Order: sequence, then structure tokens, then C-alpha cells
Amino acid sequence: MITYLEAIRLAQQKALATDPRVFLYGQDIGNFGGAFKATKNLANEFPGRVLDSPLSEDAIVGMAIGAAIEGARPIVEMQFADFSTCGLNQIVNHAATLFYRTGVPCPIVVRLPSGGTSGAGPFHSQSMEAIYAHWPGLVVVTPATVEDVYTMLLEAVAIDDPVIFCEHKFLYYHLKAEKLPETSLPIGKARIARAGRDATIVTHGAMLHESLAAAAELAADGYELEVVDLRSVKPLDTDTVLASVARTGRLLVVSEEWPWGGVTSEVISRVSTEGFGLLDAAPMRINAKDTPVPYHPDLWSVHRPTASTIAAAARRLLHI
Amino acid sequence: MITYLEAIRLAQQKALATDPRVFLYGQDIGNFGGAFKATKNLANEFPGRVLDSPLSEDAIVGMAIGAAIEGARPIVEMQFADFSTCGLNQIVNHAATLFYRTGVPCPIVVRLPSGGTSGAGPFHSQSMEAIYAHWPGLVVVTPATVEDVYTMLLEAVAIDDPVIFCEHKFLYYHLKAEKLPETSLPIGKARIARAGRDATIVTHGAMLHESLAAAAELAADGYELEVVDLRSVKPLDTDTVLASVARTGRLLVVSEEWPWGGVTSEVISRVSTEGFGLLDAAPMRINAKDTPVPYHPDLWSVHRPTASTIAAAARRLLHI
Amino acid sequence: MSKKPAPVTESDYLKAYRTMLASRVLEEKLASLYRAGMIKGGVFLGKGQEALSVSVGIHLRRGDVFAPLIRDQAGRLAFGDTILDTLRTYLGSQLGSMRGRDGNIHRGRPRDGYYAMISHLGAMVPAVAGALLARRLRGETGVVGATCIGDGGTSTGAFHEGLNAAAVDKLPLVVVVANNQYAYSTPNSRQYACADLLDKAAGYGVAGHRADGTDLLSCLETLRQAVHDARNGGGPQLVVAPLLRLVGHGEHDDFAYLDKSLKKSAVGADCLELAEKHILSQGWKTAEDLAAWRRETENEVNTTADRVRREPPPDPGEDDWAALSRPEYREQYAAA
Amino acid sequence: MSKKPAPVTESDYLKAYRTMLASRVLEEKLASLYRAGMIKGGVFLGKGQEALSVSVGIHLRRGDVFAPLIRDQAGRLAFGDTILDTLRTYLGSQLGSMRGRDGNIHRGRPRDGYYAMISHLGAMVPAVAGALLARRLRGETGVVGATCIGDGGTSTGAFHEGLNAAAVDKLPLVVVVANNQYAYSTPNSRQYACADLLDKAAGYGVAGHRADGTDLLSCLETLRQAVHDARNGGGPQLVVAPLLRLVGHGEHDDFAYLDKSLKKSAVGADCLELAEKHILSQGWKTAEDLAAWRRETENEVNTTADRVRREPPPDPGEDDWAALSRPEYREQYAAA
Ligand SMILES: Cc1ncc(C[n+]2csc(CCOP(=O)(O)OP(=O)(O)O)c2C)c(N)n1
Ligand SMILES: Cc1ncc(C[n+]2csc(CCOP(=O)(O)OP(=O)(O)O)c2C)c(N)n1
Ligand SMILES: [Mg+2]
Ligand SMILES: [Mg+2]
Repeated sequence: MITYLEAIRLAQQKALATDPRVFLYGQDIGNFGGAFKATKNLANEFPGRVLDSPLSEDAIVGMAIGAAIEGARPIVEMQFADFSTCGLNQIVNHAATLFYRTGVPCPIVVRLPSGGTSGAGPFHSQSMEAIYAHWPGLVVVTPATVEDVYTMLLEAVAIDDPVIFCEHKFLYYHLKAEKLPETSLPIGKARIARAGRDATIVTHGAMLHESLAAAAELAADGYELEVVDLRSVKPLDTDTVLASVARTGRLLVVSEEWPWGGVTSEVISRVSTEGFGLLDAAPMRINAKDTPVPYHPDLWSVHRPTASTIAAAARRLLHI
Repeated sequence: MITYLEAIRLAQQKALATDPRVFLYGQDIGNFGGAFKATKNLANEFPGRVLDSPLSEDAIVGMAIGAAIEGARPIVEMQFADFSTCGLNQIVNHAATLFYRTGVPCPIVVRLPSGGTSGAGPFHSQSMEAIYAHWPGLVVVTPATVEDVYTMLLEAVAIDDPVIFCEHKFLYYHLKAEKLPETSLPIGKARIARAGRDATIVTHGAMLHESLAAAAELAADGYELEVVDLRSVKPLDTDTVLASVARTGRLLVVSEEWPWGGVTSEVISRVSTEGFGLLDAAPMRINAKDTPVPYHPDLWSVHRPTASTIAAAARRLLHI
Repeated sequence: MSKKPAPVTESDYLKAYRTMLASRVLEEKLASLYRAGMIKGGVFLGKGQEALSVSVGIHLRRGDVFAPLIRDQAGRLAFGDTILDTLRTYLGSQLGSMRGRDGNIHRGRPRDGYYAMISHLGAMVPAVAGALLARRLRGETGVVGATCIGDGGTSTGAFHEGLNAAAVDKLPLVVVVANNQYAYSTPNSRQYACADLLDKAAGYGVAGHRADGTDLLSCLETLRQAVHDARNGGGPQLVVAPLLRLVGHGEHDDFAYLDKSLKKSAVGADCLELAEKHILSQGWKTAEDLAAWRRETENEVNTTADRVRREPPPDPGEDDWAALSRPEYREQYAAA
Repeated sequence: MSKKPAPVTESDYLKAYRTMLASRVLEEKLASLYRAGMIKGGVFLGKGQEALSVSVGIHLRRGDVFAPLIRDQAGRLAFGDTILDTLRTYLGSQLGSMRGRDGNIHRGRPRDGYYAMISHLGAMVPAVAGALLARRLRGETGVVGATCIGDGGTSTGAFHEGLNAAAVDKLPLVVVVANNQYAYSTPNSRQYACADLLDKAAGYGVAGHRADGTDLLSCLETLRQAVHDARNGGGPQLVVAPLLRLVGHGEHDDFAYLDKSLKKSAVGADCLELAEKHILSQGWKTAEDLAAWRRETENEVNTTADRVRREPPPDPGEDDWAALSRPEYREQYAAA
């Protein structure tokens, strides 16, 4: 069985093996194999192409940008998504503007170990997808399955645009697959993770699994929820979302990140502006609470959405 | 006549004069009076309390945070909002988390000269309000009038929470008032800038004036648009927006910043979730285009919303 | 300024040693609680760094500012933190100073000058500098602020900007670099290229001091001098102390990447053992005295841990979930 | 590595001088176009910094990487930028290399190793380092990358992190600090506290070089050595050159904050005048020769400006408004 984390490692291994332009740069990713072991053994296998960086997020991203301009395909690892704020300037003002300004694309991949896990606290739990999606010039992906994390990472390396790769730490170990796919939906296309007719849940990342659990719970009561996994939040596949809402007439958007201007806000805004007539009821959203992510597990489990809060919201949406 | 810019200066002068805890820190704000002269003469008037910083945004904000913990009331100036990305980590991870984590509030004011002006280009034009609003723990204000920029800056200094003060450079020189008010709406309350019955435009910052011009244009055709000036985007005064939409049934949200997860997205999301039944038609939004802000004036004037694109959208909303 | 502070006395040394010992014993307990699965969050220990850390905390006084970092359990205790609050935080008691919202190495009580670090390394350098600026603007003199950082942390932009800004304003800031040879797994050879981290001092125009991080006396004397100089108008002081972290980066880390020759070299010595030898060789205490001290501390730590384990966890229903102090500013989100 | 590069010859000097002259004349034109309201965006000039700047550009060759900064008109021309493209960018011609999307000091052609700076100071340091890392990984040797920065820029975290990371990987990076005494209005006394910015070199473990920024020969020799050393495996080179910006920060700035004594001191000399004196005193050229060169350049600049002013501005209808290269990734927003 291949875990979500191992799929990330295998995708990087394959990228290194098949594309001589690829190299890896980041803290502790060399012999140590990374804080989460997402690069385990790769420094050995690909000598000189998996490099430990100093503790310098700004330089890590800045160097990746220069390398990309010269035709390389750097994959950089932030030790935690939260620390990418220290490299944010290079991401949003340099990588993201390069193509528009100069016509030269900037093919970097920035891996962000994202999202909350028990006991991780305010600085090792953040979801940054909404932040990076706000600035023009970045592709922001949020793979939620073992298959997607593998194929989307390979696709991220292959494309010319800078990709913010939000891999979810909560899924690292317990999400498993038998084997890895050869092909997949392209970045930019959402996937119907569960078909249904009574309401649509739009979600991404770890919340896909909470949402599927909520859908299973409601199925026991005879309600069929359709669950859309966005896969990438920018570009955001409005068409697939609208088509689902056209079938169900009801929309609940679920994200782990903070509410203000997050994915829930953007999805609801798109459906309301472009698919107003499809809605039979007010759309709803569920997010994490609008505070830093608390470290204590008992607080954390209430801070983020869970299958049971999602199911409760879905019941309200369905007027059950 | 007092300009918007002069009102900023006068508010800082008053804060320094009346509150010994206040000091100013930032690049070129001392004897030089700041890149825009928002601190002109203040170093003279208040010796030792208006300090030139090194070219170090991270340190500027970090120092303000430490000073605030010790009971000071620092106002820091970013030379342009765009450079605040270099101090963003301290803003979102230190200032914004302090109260939740420790119970000690962090009364800093970060002044961001924001928004586009002709010829300013990708790095001197950005609107950052949606970014800072996404993280929990910050108050984000966007004064659109001379009166507001004065009273809100004084209020920002007075309150205990960290305030991101998005002052709009486009308004610096041409917006003028006879005199400055003593009192005003508090931060967190939106204002009906123009009353109307046919549709609601929700906006903020420089777009208030474009929206008012659009409303005037439609008034000539017999349509009365209500224009809501948000004043602060976090907290966002959902009640005032909903009350307006309840009167008009139609909503157009206009912002100068990028669309994905911006103020337009958040406002539409709130109205759709909380006031779905009030809407007689699909809500609409207008933003800047989803590219870096171009430097050439001819491109720039098409990149951002203007009275005429707002009026055109309003006509579509009203099915004229 | 007067050039020399008072010399380090026997009683200073013994006091410092007892705090080091308390730190060591407390951390051993934390490690065993971690293995028993009773800790909330991660455990990152300062074993091998106690001599340096305690020397920072012990030379600060009430009214000073201290922003400890990851491995400063000893300095924290010296500055006034307690075994009780440490255990409350790690064990997730509702009564801990961070109320479950944050914890462990991120704890602090800013109102007491005891800052609560954020994880982003380097960030505390400008924060302490700003605190000192505010104190100066208020007319206070003789205040010192100190913060610690690792070899890795010196590579951050925050460290650079903060130290430079402090130097420009000649603030009484003491920055203590625990050069423990690794940043997580990254050896110094991949962290910096200067011959010695102390070479950075001249580039900032600040005073530089070297301490032997394995030798308590060297640490005490060096920090006493540095804090003295800062307090007396000497501006920022950069202290660099070579030593070795004697445990993994965190308790989850097996430290397999440790270069064994480092362990055998001078930096690899255990500062606590060396301090004990020094005490015995000076005849200040007997081995029995020291063993008794250890037992006393173990008792206190164990008793406290037992008590804290019976305390309730934070109650999510009681948390007001407010990131802003003003109730009016708290947003309501529809379905949240 | 061979210790010494070839000496600077008369013809090297004259070539550098002509480029300095072209830069000066071009910038005078930009200033007058600015006063006439014909420039799109801001004008930030390098008057007084041409000797240093040209010395960077002139020692790089095809295949090298150059990330010029604000005041590097001379270095840009030496590296291959043209008067035509400069004027197109400033005058907002559709045919400029940045197509109106960005402009002026932010122009570049990254595909030619001529990087387009972002405004955020310090940011180009790691970018050039990364370019060099990529070249090394591709097996290319003998490549050099150079970037310039101001006294103010040395205070940024980006400069620090970038130079440190480059030093760790011993990349052939040349960082040239034009210490022009001010960052906008901020004097060095509020920017740094070290005795000399060159004191920073040891703290990064990189080689340091000092040039007299007012003296073309000193700049040429110093940069020749620094580029040579980088090219031959010497790792990063930090060059510091004191000089004075002889104009305001930008053309909107009256430079009222200038300390007049600086103007009269050694750093206040005009490098172009000094170079002319040197040429005359060496008897390499006559005053008439130099005047003729100036006229020639003025003619070229004026003719080019007249031509460019007739070129069309960018057409918003033609811009595809795409921040991403993949058409499928371009988002459509409803009412936008
Ligand atoms: C800006 C930033 N990037 C990454 C991390 C993740 N991280 C936590 S501790 C650590 C190593 C720190 O090394 P050093 O500064 O030498 O301190 P030490 O752990 O050796 O005491 C890293 C990389 C962080 N906390 N902050
Ligand atoms: C990170 C950042 N902060 C602020 C600015 C605004 N700014 C532009 S130029 C300048 C002064 C630069 O001074 P210096 O680095 O000495 O270069 P000089 O202008 O003297 O050539 C400032 C503050 C900027 N460009 N980048
Ligand atoms: Mg270390
Ligand atoms: Mg300068």
C-alpha cells in the first residue's frame, strides 16, 4: 500500500529520474530526507540534485526562481506551509509576476505541507491556498487523494507556470492506495468524488474525507449528497461546480482554512454570480474558526470542520 | 482645504500630541517627512518620536510588535503597501496571533499606502486588504474619504488590536475637505454614501468615488443606486449591506483588488448565505483584472474598474 | 560605562547549576511523558545547552525582556518560569498560561517581559529590539533585552534585519547564538560559510563575545559581561557559543545524522557533567549533596506532574474563539 | 585559479568611458523628457554611479547573468541593453521589451541573462544565485552572475539570505554594493552601524573588494578582479564602492536632504568628470575628441527619442491579460 506521503516521494523520484532539469532544494531534504521524509533516499539516488538549503525561505524561493529562468525545474520544499510567509514575497512578487512582465514563464513548484494535525498549533497547521490564489500568476493545487498527489505533482513539474502545491499533512500517513495511476484529470479540473442529487458539497484537501464521511452519514438517512473535490483552487473549475449545483439545487462549501476570502467565499461568490438561478436555497459554508489554530487537541478538533459539523450543516441545508 | 494626505498627517500629529505612547517608525519618515510627506514636519515637532528605520520591513513590524507589548502605540509606515509582503510574516504570524495566544493585545497600526495610480506599475499599486483580512487577528480598514482617513487613523491608534490601515494613494492629493470632523462612525460600521432604491453597490477605497460617479451617471437615466462604503473590510459590516440589499434587491460589489478571494468575493458570499431571499437577481462583482498591475497608463486604466465599467455592469444588473 | 561586572562567585555558580539541573530533570520527565504518549504537541529539548541558556536567564532581572527560543528551558526557569507552568503547558492543562491555545516552547507571559516565541525563527530579534526602543522612549534606562537563536536561525532575514536595526539605534539587546552544529539535520557546512559566526559581529557593528558553551563558568562570565555592557550603553551584544545539542531535534528524532566525531570532540561534552565535576573539584559540594539536589528536583517534578495530570483540559465550549480583543470586532460567519 | 586577470588597458578604459558617457547623456534626456511630462512612470537616475555600474556590465560576457538595479543604466548598456529599448520603455512604446506591462528600471530580457528586477530590494540576490546553481547543475562552468545593490538594500533580509545561501554553495556570484550614502533620504547613519559595509564580507565567508566609486580605473580593476575570481572558483565576491548619488532619489526629489559636506568630500566627485580628466591627462584623447563623442551620443539619443515618440502605445485591447502562460489556466470572472 502506498501512502499519500510516499506518493509525493515517488512523484519526486520519477520527476528526477525522467527530467534532467529537475532538482530539489529545501531545509533538511538531503540525506535526512526531509522533516516528513518526503525526499527520503532521493539525495542518494540522485547525487547533487537534492540539496539542503540554509534556514532561509526567501532565498529558497528566490534561488528556485533564478534557476527556473535558466531552464531548470526546481521543486522546493517549505518545511511547513506556515513558514512560506517568509518566502512569500518572492512567490507573489517575483515568480507570479515574471510571465506577465517579461513573457518568460517561471516553472517552479513550491511544496507546502499544509493543514492541521492534532497538537501542531498556530504555526504548523496553516492552510495557505487562499492567500496564494488571491495574487495573480500562480497555480494553486490541493490534492486530496493518493492518486492526485502523485499525478498532480508530476503535472506541476511539467507545466511552465509556478505551482503552489498544497499537500495536506493530515493525509500523509493514513491515506493509502493500492497503486499509482498513469493518467488523471488535468490540473484545473474538479472531480465528482461522490455522486448525489440532493445537495452539493464543494471541498478540497483533508476536508474531502470529512465531507465524504458526512455524505455517508446522510446517506444512511436516505439523502444523497454530491461531493465535488476541487483538486485545484486556482484555476477553479467553476463549470463542474455549476453543473453539480444545477443537478442538486443546493450548495454547501467546506474548507479547513479561515473564512474571510477563503475558498468557500470564492466558490459561493462564483455560484451566486454565475449560477444564481440554479440555487433552490441559500448556499452555506463551513470553515475553520477565525482564530489561529489552537495547539491543544481538544480545541483543535472544534476549531476545524469535521464530518459531524458538516453533516449538521448539510441537514440544515436540506431542512431535515 | 485639507487633502486626504494632509488628514493622515494631521491625525498622526494629533495622536503624537495627545498620546505619549505614540511613536512613528518607518523608512524616510523622519526629517524627510516620508515618501508622500504624510509625516512632514512631525520629526521636528516631536523630537525623538518619529524615527527613520533601515530598509527592513520585517524589522519595522517586528519592532513595532515588541514596542506594543511594552505599552507603546507605534504607527509604522510601509513606503508602499506592496513592500509589506517583506514584513508580512511579522504581521500575520506575530501581531495577529498575539492576543489569541497570550491574552496580550498588540496595538500597532501599519499604514499601507495602497492601490493604483497612473504609471506606478506592478510593485507600487497593490491593494492588500484581502490578504490581511484572510488571517485572523487583524482589523483591516480602507478609508475612502478625508473625514474617514482622519478619524479612523485616530481610532486605529486608540484601539488595542493591530490595525492594517489601507490608505489609498489615488485619493492623496485630489480628495479635499473643508474641515475635519470630531466624531464619526466607529471602525466596523459601513456608511450609506448615497441612498437609492434600485440596486446596491458595495465598495471601498478609491472605488467609492468611481462607484458614486457611476451612480450619478445612472441617476441621469432615472435609476437610483445605493452606494455602501464598507470603510472597514474586517470586521465587515454585513448588517448594513444586508439592510441595503433588502431595500434594493440587487447587488453589485466593486473592488480595485484582484478577484480571487477578494472583498467582492467575501461580500457576495455573505449576502448569498445570509440574505439569499433578499436578492431579486444574481449578484455581480467587478474587480481589477487577474494580472499584475500594468505600468503603462493606457493599460492601467483598463486594468482597474472605472465609473464607466461600473455603470455598464450596473446597467446589466438592472437589465437596462 | 564600567568595564567589568562583578566576578562570578561560588554561590552564583551553584545557583546556576541548580537551575541547569532542574531544567535537565524536568526535560527528562518531559521526554518520558512524551514516550508515554501523554504530551500534547511536540517536545524539543535543550540537553547540552543548559549552561549557556541558564547564563542568559540568570543575568536578567525583573523589568528586563527575555525571548527564549526552542532550547531554553534552563534560561526560562532562571528568568522566573516555573516547573508547574511548564508541565501544565506540555500536559495540556486548562490552567497553563497559554490556556491550550498555544503551548510548550511557544509559551510565555509577555506582560512579565517573558515573551512567547512564534515558530518563525529570527522573528523575536526585532521584537525584543522594539521592546527596548519603547522602554527608551518612555525614559527607562538600564533595561536589557535578550533573545537566543541557533546557528540555523542566523540564516534568516529576520535575524539580519532585527540585529541591524537594533545596532542602528544602539539598543541594549543581547543576541545569544547557541551554535549547536545542526539546524534540525542540517550541519553547519550547509548553513553558513563564514569561519566563525562571531565574524558576523563586525558586519553589524556590534560587540562580539565568545563563550565555551560546554563550560558553565565561561558562559556565566561571558553573559555577565555582555549583559553588563548592554545595560551600560554598549549597544547590541552578539554572543556566540559553540556546543552540541545532545539529543535529537525533537523527541521524535533519532539523531542518526549526528557526526560521531563531534560527540567525541570538545563541543560534545555535557555541560551539566562538566559543571558537576567543577563543583566537586572545587570542593564546593560533595557528590552526595549533588545527588540530594537531583532527588529533590525529581520529587518536585514528579509530584507536580502527577498533580497537573489531574487538571482538566481546556474546554472548547469555554473558549471565546476571539482573535481580537474587542468583542465588537468579532465576526460572525453564517454556518460556522 | 590564476590570481590576476589581464590589466586594464587604455582601450578598455576608453570603451568604459564611452558607455558611461552614453549612460549620462541618455539619462539627461530622460530627465528632460520627464520634466516635459513625456515619461510614463518614474525616473530614477544613476548620475555619479556610472563608473561602478559600467565596470560590472563590461566584465560580464554573453552567457553570464546580470541583474542590474535602480541606478545601473551604464551597466545595462555595457551588458547589451540599447538606447532604443531604454527609450521605448520610458516613453511607453508598444515596441519596448516589456510591452507596457512593466517598465523603466524594471525592464530586462531574462532569456538573455539580463534579469528584470522586481522593486523589492534584495530580491535579485538569491535569484542570480539560483541561476548560477542551475548552470552548475547543467554542467556549465566559467559562468558568472552579478547583481548590484545599494547601502539601503544591504539591510534587507533578502540580501542576507541570498548572499549566505550563495556562499554555502560557493556560487560564482558578484554582489556590488554602491554605497551612495543615502537610501532615498535615509543617511547611512540610520542604515547600518558597522564601520564599513565591507566588514560584512567576513560574516558571510565571502571575498571582499573595495573600489573607489568615483574612479573609473579603480572600479574597472576591482570588478575585473572580482569577476575573475568568481569565474575561477573563488565563490561569491562582495564589492563595496563608496560614492555619492549626484541627483535626487528620483527626478521628483529635490535632494534637499543632501549633506553639503559630502558633496565637497572625496565621495562627492563626479566619476565622469574624473574619467575625462584622466583621459586628457594621459593624452589618450583631446578635449575635442571627447566633445565629439558627446555630440555623437546626443545625436543618437535625440534621434532615437524622436523616432520612439512616434511609436504607438500598447493597446489594451491587444493585451491578453494573462498572468499564466497556459491559456487553460486563465480564469474567467463573471462581471470583470
Ligand atoms: C523561518 C523558519 N523556517 C523553518 C522552521 C522549522 N524549524 C524549526 S527548528 C529548525 C531548526 C533550527 O535550527 P537552529 O536555528 O540551529 O536551532 P536549534 O534547533 O539547533 O536549536 C527548523 C528548520 C522554522 N521554525 N522557522
Ligand atoms: C523592500 C523594499 N522596501 C522599500 C522600497 C522602496 N525604496 C525604493 S528605492 C529605496 C531606497 C534604496 O536605497 P539604496 O538601497 O541605498 O539604493 P539607492 O537608491 O541609494 O541606489 C527605497 C526605500 C523597496 N524598493 N523595497
Ligand atoms: Mg542549531
Ligand atoms: Mg543608497
